[in-house]
Amino acid sequence: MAQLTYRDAVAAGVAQEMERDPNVVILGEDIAAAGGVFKTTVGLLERFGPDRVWDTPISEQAILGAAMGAAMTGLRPVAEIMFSDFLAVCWDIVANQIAKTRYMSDGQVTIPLVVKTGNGGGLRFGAQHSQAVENWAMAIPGLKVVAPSTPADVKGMMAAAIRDPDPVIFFEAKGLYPTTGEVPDGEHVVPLGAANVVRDGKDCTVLALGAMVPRALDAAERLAREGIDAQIVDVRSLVPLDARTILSAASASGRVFTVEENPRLCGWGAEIASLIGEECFYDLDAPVVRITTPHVPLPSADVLEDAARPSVERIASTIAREMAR
Amino acid sequence: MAQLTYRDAVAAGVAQEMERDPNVVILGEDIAAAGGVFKTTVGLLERFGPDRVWDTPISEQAILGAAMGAAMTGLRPVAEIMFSDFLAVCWDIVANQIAKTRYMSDGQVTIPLVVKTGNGGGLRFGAQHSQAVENWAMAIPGLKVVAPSTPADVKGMMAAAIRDPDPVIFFEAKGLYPTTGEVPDGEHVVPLGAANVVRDGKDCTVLALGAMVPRALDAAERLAREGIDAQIVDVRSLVPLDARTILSAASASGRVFTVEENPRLCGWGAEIASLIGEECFYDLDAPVVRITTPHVPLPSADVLEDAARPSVERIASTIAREMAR
Amino acid sequence: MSATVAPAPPALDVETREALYRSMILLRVFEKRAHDLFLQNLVKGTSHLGLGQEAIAAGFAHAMRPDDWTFATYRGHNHTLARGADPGAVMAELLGRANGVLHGKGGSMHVGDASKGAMGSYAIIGAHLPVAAGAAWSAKLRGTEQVAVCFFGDGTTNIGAFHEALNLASVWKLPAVFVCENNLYMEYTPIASVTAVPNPAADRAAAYGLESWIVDGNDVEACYGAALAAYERARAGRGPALIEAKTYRHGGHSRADPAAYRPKGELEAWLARDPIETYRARLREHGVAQEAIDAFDAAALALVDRATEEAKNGPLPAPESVTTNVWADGGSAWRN
Amino acid sequence: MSATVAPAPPALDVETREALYRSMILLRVFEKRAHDLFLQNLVKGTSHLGLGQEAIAAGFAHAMRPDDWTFATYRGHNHTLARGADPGAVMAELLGRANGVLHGKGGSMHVGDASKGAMGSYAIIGAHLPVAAGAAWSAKLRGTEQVAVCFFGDGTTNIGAFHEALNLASVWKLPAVFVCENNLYMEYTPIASVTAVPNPAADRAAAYGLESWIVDGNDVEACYGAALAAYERARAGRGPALIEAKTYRHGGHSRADPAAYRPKGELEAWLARDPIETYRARLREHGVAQEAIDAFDAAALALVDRATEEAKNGPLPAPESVTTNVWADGGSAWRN
Ligand SMILES: Cc1ncc(C[n+]2csc(CCOP(=O)(O)OP(=O)(O)O)c2C)c(N)n1
Ligand SMILES: Cc1ncc(C[n+]2csc(CCOP(=O)(O)OP(=O)(O)O)c2C)c(N)n1
Ligand SMILES: [Mg+2]
Ligand SMILES: [Mg+2]
Repeated sequence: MAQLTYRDAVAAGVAQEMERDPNVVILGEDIAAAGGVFKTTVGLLERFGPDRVWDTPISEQAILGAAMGAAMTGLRPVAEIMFSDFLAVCWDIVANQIAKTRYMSDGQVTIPLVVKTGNGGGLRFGAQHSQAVENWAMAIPGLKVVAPSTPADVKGMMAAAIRDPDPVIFFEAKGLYPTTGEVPDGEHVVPLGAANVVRDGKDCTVLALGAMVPRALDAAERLAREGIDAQIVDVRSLVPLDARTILSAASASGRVFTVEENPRLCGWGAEIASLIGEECFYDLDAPVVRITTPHVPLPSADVLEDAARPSVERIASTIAREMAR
Repeated sequence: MAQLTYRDAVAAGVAQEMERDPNVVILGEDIAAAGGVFKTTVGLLERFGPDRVWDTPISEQAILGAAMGAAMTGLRPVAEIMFSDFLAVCWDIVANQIAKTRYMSDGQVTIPLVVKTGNGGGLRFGAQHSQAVENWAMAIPGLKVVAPSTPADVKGMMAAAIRDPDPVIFFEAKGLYPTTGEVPDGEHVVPLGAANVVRDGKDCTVLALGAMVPRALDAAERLAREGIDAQIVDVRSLVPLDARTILSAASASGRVFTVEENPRLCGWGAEIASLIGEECFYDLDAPVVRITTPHVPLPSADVLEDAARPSVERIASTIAREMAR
Repeated sequence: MSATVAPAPPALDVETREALYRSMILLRVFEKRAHDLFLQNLVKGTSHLGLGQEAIAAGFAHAMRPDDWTFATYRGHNHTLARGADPGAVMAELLGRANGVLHGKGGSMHVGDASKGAMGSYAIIGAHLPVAAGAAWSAKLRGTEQVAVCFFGDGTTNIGAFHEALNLASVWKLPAVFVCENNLYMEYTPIASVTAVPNPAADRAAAYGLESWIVDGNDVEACYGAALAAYERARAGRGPALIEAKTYRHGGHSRADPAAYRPKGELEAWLARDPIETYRARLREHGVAQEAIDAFDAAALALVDRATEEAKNGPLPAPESVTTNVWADGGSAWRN
Repeated sequence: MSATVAPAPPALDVETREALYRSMILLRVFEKRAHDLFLQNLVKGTSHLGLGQEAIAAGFAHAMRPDDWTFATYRGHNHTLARGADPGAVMAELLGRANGVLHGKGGSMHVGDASKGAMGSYAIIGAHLPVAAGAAWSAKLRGTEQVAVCFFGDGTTNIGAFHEALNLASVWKLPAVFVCENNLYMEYTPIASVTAVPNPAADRAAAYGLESWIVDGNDVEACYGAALAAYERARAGRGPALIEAKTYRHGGHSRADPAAYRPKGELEAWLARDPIETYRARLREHGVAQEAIDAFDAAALALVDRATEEAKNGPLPAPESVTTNVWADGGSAWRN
């Protein structure tokens, strides 16, 4: 097993698939010669050449339109949208074209592509470069949506996303790029649609995604010292959703918390909390509590950004308080 | 009281405010000379002249950018985005610029504008001209979001939206444009942020929005014949949300249903169901059940579109089945 | 800004001329029939007819290779049929039937037949230009010498996606041909009133390092010639073309539109330049017998009559199909 | 495509020349200091410096009326300061302090001071061009003869919002001046490699019915002259201008960027054309004493020193302020 950064795991996942399938190509702003603004595509140009690794103009609609047209005609493009905030400038291509064209044509065409994008806060980039928008994509029928939290999952789920015959929005947790972890040697693929119980615990179930997973794990350590044994579930895949794992965990513990980086309203946690409410109603001992960023744009100053996003401290204290009720 | 169509009530609300405040202007595609593709701006050009009623190119980013820049500098623009599906082509201006600029500047600027848009299905327009996307807007901090269901509310809430100092996304239910209703004579303003209990009932609470309100009312009549007395709440305003009315209704009946036109995942109902689950947990007698369009793009054929959107029949039978449990 | 005229067609043999005519007359009869069926309330939803614009669809399609790609707009019946899609299946789609070319999932605004290279109709302005660029990009990468041809209107030249697609296609030298059908109106608004240049597409070509080509969109041979020249350049790796075809729609923007905004006499003037009437005359000049022309007309009518019957007799889609074909596995499951 | 040179400045009096220099040197000293403070890890997040591009900010701002509007990008320190924003408040914003011009809410990429006409910095490429058009539209409707001036980079000319804003501004004859600061790179990518025309802005002007103006962005008087001419036309109701200013950034794209992608010698060549060094020489030619210049430099240094102290000593924002000023009522309540 090799130690890789989250950042390098992205390139490793893409490289593994480009090696395996000549139809895999990648395009985006500054991704070729420069290896990406977040250095998640380093080495791809050197290794696979300019016919498969393309620098683009600042034209997100053209980037994703090009990926869609190529996917409809035999390629398997990986398109980078540098910051997930920028999905807004090409949202029509994502939500109205890529997501719907297979259905509108009743299956005449398929659109196997991956949109990889740096998501979430923590870098003091302010309101237009820090959003966690997994819920934007989850709300759109026709999109698969994943958000890995470890280098191993990054590599393995990127591979699975590229092999998937449908469009996948691949959220990379910006704040986790420098983090490291073990990544299995050789070909590594982690199927989409599987949640991962990353910490066992009998007292309550904590559902977390992306950058919130390590925070939830840290919070669990604190809670353990207070005698609260929290189970942590890395949701990983929002669409397809591993409802089986999530619902059985919720039923077993009877106490559920979500930890969401998105602003309060209509987050992925609202969907899952409603689902749990519908299907585990009689097994719940208390309300499902959502721990989220307040419903505000993200501020830039470090003290403010830290106050806005769910912190280990807020996660732990919220859970402790609720469990004490 | 005059009888107005939903369609005419839009123009009536805009006209009332243009009469009152010279800073109110309106812009959009085909809205001036043609009176709008949905005829919701008929007569405004003739009455207020070309300096206040502007036809635009097919440039949604420019339309909303122009509205924003004008709002920042003293005007109160009303911008039409013909179909709410097209919000996707200008989503950056909506979600990243209009919604966030006041916060990012910590109040240096305010952005008093209204984005009016035809929303929802029923006209057999297919997947790119039929979406109900109130949840897209509800998920964005910094936006107020309303969706009236009657001509009276259309006129009154349009007036309130134009007077509101913050950006308001005003969803007009396309399918309701030809419907008629009583509209109070003289100046008429309906404050934002107030839900409306449109039918009293003790057995269960049904939360509906926009085009789903009349369907929920029809379903309630059917249910009444089966001995089920359903309370119908027209949510009307998603942001600000009248949580007080909604939560007290939920607590009182103990049985709650949402009727949502949006696809299943991350709808406005998911947020409200989670909120009810969190704050009325101990008052609920059964799970909150969401009645939505399945998580698919909307098909075009009449029989398919009718099968996809919540129908009176599906609303009534779902509620009856659940209440029988 | 001076716009140059697109290359003239080579001398055409009579078979080609007849083929161009047969294509146009089929589109004309089909669209008229579609209009009749609206009036009978058999066509559901909206529909945008290409009556008057047939020369562009016929000319540009006839110059294509079978494996070339067409990307059309909501005004896409002509372009889909011109690639050889089954008229019965297209008509059935307008009627929302299970035997529709999209089985009722897409409707009038999204018709297409990928098996014929008609890659679909796109109903949000501008979106399909980058998508067509993407298809051209894959042709270039795979070395297939296929061309992606994208049709759109004058009003579409003012939206951002147009700009991004043209620049990308030019920088990457993609085999993409962008055809602007300038019919003078964006919906109900005269294009000149919302556009900074007189020729919405041609006057922008230089902004993308492209030659500006204008072609008479009511002259099917001129369209065919411009297409041949553009496709040849594209296949040879010499990059994209942007072609502005001047034309006019005989009807309203959509079924809802009586087109009252037109200045008096405008329609009449353009009807006098009807692409089909004028081409009939030209065919006769070139020695095609009136009987032959009448036979083509009769054949088109017969085809559309049969298409109409197929559509009317088509079964309604099964409600269960609402939840099929979201995913490549044929289903729509979002959870286990 | 041939681009014309922007109108030359009128003969300038020495006060104007000194004012232009004082503005430039303040920006230069401020940005250098900001850079030092990064290295000391006092500046949070990222930051995009305008070192080398001061002549554009200074020249265009100095020609404005106090009630004109500036719309800037994430590379907006220069433009905000050039309108007279308090350097201490801007520096404090970079350090994330409560006395920051945005009280820490916005940070480096969003600095602005609406009270000075600096309407904010926008960090998503292209978005602020339509917004500037909107401000110009309101000036036109209210008859105030204000001008909206929008600054952006070469790479921004390839995004859709640029196209939509330029067309709208031209069709509506808005008093908007669009200034493209062509510094040869979009982040790390040479602009020529992703743009279909050699002059990304000037070669597109004709597509919007505009004259194409190119100005030496390292010559503050040339920028000032182009600004005067453009603003005058705009105030007179003669519509927008699109001006391409050729320049170069001395540093990397952002703090994260060592700018290793530059060809050898490129930076040196541009340093030899440094707008401030060259203008010092010109001032002396025009009879400004070295002592006077030194005094201006010293004054700028003193101002920035004080700004630095104010910033360093500024209090941290109160965590509660996270939930203020979403709405005009000062709060962020989404429910009752
Ligand atoms: C982004 C977007 N904005 C607006 C519309 C509504 N709309 C449909 S067709 C049309 C006019 C298009 O005009 P043009 O490009 O000239 O094509 P034509 O209809 O004349 O063929 C408009 C505004 C749309 N479909 N998409
Ligand atoms: C829509 C969008 N895409 C990409 C980015 C990332 N980005 C920030 S600055 C930049 C380069 C901009 O280049 P240019 O317009 O030349 O301005 P410069 O930075 O050179 O001043 C890019 C790609 C962004 N902020 N917004
Ligand atoms: Mg047109
Ligand atoms: Mg640049």
